[in-house]
Amino acid sequence: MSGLDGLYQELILDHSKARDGFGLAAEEGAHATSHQKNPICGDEITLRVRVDGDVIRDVTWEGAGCSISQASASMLTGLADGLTRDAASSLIGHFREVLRSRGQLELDEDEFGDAAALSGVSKFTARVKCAMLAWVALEDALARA
Amino acid sequence: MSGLDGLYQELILDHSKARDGFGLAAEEGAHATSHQKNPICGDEITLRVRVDGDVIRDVTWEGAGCSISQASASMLTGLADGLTRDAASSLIGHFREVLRSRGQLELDEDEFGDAAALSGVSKFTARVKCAMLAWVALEDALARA
Amino acid sequence: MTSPGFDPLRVRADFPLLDQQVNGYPLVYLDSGATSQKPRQVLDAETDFLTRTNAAVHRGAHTLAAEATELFEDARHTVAAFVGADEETLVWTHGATEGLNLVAYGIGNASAGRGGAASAALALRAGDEIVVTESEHHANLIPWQELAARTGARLRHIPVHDDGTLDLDAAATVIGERTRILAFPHVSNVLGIVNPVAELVALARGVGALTVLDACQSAPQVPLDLPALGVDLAVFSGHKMLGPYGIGGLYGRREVLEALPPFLTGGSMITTVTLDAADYLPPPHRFEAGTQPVSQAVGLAAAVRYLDGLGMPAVHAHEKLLERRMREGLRPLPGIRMLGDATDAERVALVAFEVEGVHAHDVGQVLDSRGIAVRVGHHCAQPLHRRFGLTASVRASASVYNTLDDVDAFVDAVAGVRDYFGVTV
Amino acid sequence: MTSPGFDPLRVRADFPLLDQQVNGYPLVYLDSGATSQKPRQVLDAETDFLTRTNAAVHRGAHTLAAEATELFEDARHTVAAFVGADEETLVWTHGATEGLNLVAYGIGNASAGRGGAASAALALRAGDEIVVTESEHHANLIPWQELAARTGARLRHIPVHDDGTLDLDAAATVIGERTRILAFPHVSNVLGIVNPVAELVALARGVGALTVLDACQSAPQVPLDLPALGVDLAVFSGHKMLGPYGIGGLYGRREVLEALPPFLTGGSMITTVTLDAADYLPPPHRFEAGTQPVSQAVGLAAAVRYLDGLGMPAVHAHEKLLERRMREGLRPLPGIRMLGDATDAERVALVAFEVEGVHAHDVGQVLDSRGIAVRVGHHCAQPLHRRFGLTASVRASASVYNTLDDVDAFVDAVAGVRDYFGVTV
Ligand SMILES: Cc1ncc(COP(=O)(O)O)c(C=O)c1O
Ligand SMILES: Cc1ncc(COP(=O)(O)O)c(C=O)c1O
Repeated sequence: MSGLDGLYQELILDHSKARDGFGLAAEEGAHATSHQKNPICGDEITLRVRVDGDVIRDVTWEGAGCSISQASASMLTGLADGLTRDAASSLIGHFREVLRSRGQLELDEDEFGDAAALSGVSKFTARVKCAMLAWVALEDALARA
Repeated sequence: MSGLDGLYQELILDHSKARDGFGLAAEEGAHATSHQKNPICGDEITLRVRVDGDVIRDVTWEGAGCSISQASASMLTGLADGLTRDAASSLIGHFREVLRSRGQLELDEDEFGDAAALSGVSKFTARVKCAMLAWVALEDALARA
Repeated sequence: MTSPGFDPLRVRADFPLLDQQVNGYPLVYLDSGATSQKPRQVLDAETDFLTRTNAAVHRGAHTLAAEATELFEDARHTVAAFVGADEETLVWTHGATEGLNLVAYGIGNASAGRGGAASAALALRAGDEIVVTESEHHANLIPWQELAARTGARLRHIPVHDDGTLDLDAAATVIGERTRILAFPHVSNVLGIVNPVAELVALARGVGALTVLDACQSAPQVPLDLPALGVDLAVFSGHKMLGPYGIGGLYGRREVLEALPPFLTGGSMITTVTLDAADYLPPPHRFEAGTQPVSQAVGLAAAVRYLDGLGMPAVHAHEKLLERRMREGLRPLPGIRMLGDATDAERVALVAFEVEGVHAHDVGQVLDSRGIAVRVGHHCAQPLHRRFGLTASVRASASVYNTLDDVDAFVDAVAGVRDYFGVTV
Repeated sequence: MTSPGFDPLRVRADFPLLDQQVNGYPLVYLDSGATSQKPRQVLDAETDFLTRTNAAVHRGAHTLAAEATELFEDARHTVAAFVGADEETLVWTHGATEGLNLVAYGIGNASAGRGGAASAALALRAGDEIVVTESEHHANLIPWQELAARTGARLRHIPVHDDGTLDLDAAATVIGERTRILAFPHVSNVLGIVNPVAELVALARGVGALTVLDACQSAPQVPLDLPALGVDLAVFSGHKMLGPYGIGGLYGRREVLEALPPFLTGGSMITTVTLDAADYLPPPHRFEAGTQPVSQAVGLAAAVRYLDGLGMPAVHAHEKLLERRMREGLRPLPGIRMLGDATDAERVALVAFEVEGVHAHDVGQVLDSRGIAVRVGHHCAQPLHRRFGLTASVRASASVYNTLDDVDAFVDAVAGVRDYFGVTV
């Protein structure tokens, strides 16, 4: 199961259980919410952020999905907190690029922290959407905020 | 052009020009008319008969079509005149059977007269509809008479 | 038609795709409910046609065109016979989805006054009801939703019991005087249970409703005699029954097809066309506008000849064997819930299940790492998954080329899934 | 993309079907306007896919399914690029007829209030007008007749001059404030003349009408850049451009596809489905309900790669050569009338003609006896034939694999026809 272990790294399985940020915060202050769905498997996520001036605060989310999508949302939660809009949008862009690279690119640990463990997903094209779900929700929420 | 000559026998080419019965009779007495169409080539025929008691009289027709369809209508004109309904319907049934036989069966000269020359058509499946057109019209007209 | 059975390993040898390794393991293909693999015989039939006889059918008079037309119509005869039908009652479609849309749009056109007096009996009015089941594939649900929205008809449904069988008591209440159409699957693509067609047809007949059978999942596995089943209309897809993509069949009772206005319009379905209006051919050609999937029809004929060669009763027996092995293998495993596990139902070789604590995608991934191809997701049946409290499940579905070893490898892999993800509850 | 040209004999060697005798003569296939033959490369691409990668696309997560999905979407990219389009603007259809019906029914659904506010701009009302040409193939005529009948819109047409060109003066009058849709062929399948797209699009744009281009006969022969042509929607068929049956494309401008409600409904075109209602995906998937013709998409991609390998400018040049030889060969023959013989028009390699005194069927039969396959009949264009006072004509149409020798054999056979039937006038 070496290919499999490349996908399901320890960190991913841990995050998929810990689910940082799980449980939507109440809607108060300057916040924005996005609902995203993967039509193939029916997985859904609702993600909410508060935007304090130009800075992202309090990322929370709710939703059901596979371990990859849950871990990815959990990892994004800590990573996004405190970023400016610009920094977040460049982070998302970079994440997308690597995940679509079919194993050609790697996520940098300095930039992505725990989420760097998601590099392996890019070799599993059918799972890229799972890993992207929360990130697309953040992108969409920021566009609405 | 031996295959071709098997199709276009002298008699057929003659009939396709002579066109016995061409020109629809006026509608009078106990008559019946049928309009038939070959949707593939757009060929059409309108055929009219007078039915005198149980006996077919005055077969006339009009229409445009290929030499096979015109010759076949011309040949049928003489053949049908004077037949009883039953005799006509058995003639038509027999004609259909031979034409659909893909060259396995032959039209009997005693029964079919000049029309026996149409035997060759049965080997050309795409042309069977052309030869049948007038006969289907007669069948339909009798059903309406 | 009776057969002493067949050797699945010999059958397997006819399917070139199956002879490969996936992720270092021999491929175990258990996704035939989505699309089946195709035997050499089908590929060869298509290639032969395309390299020898290919030409436009029903349109040309030259030698190739005449030969192609014959092969095309022979294919219709062969496929019609496979489902017990006359060739004039078999319409070629591009698949079951198109077949169901053809019926729904045809009725919609009748409701809009098209087709004249002959079609008036099929027209729907506000207040009329269309009945489906809770187990519908989206293909046999959304076309009816859209038809209801366009005509003002109401869409109702027959619920499914916890064990996966249809609630026939509820059916008897839901189907009533206002019911004009009853559409249901012969076999649901999630539950795998053969539905009681006779009972449902009797209920529909009692109120004069039209019956539409989705035979997608039964056609590859159950000997079919559609006229004997008594349904008015039925659809199936070639690619699920060893045939090519892009070809399927719509069976219809003669009177029903005759009353139905056309759906797709264009070439080869007309008699006379002016710039203002067109007259239409009788069935089946009325429903076959434009260039047909000719080589695919020839391929599908080869597929049903292949199935007939095995013998459909033998195929059905083989599938039952696989199905029992699957269910008996899964049942003792901790944390496995099969969807619709009614014990005495007649079934095809298809099982959908949940692994508690592990998402279906993750289950599928573990199986894939051992070369086992199953389907994960909602299988185009979201309402049914919702009814079982799920958004997704894992589905294993077998065909003639699967062996008991395939099933055992699958069960063995499923047994290890919860451990892999450290789920113990 | 410029090419020094190609050797049609080498090309011909790629088409196994062409290497046969018909009625004792080498086959001269001049019926490509009806359906083209397919090169080895296309057959191999499909067989490779079906024997190695075949699995359900956009539905599975296992290895084969992921690979199949990639090949399927790569094919979309390749075919879209061939017509100058982005992949998101290319919808797979089963052929041009389905594509035109998709557009007509989509607009019909918008007119019935489906698709909500986003689609309202596409809705037709009584008094609105749809404009086609007198040269339409039935596939680009009857769907509009039916749409007009369902919505109360009026169908009008642009007439054709004796020389086969469109009457642009009349077009400027027919297309007016009430015109909502202008549908026309890039190249008529009877006249072979490339219509002035820019002029027609300008007229339609001037009144805010939607333009729908039937590119069936141009796609195989003319380098295409659909976005540059400025049309809103366009259709083509794979089987006419060296590809498989049962696959085609609908190109649409992004905004137009986004506004269009779905046509066929079912699996794989939805986001959320309840028993009562469904939400739909954005284009192109919104229009691709049910299992798609996957291997055929892969085959069509191979076909356009084959054409691109020859170079479309070179293909076009080759076809022009054949076309000129045909017309120059036929013109001096006594009793031959070509349909739409405008001398300075741009054309594809397709000529329809009448042999005075001999019915088209009989002409076709004589040609067939010499191994020459042409089409006879109305070619699904009855109104155009009526306009020229005919019910049927003979049509010769060439493709990349035809040679000047093929054309000469054809002309020679036509020259003998009137003699054979003893027509001298
Ligand atoms: C029960 C059922 N109905 C309908 C369909 C739709 O068939 P297709 O996608 O071939 O049109 C399927 C398969 O996806 C099915 O399993
Ligand atoms: C100009 C034109 N439009 C439409 C069609 C219809 O194409 P298809 O039959 O492939 O749907 C054809 C071919 O028959 C054609 O030549």
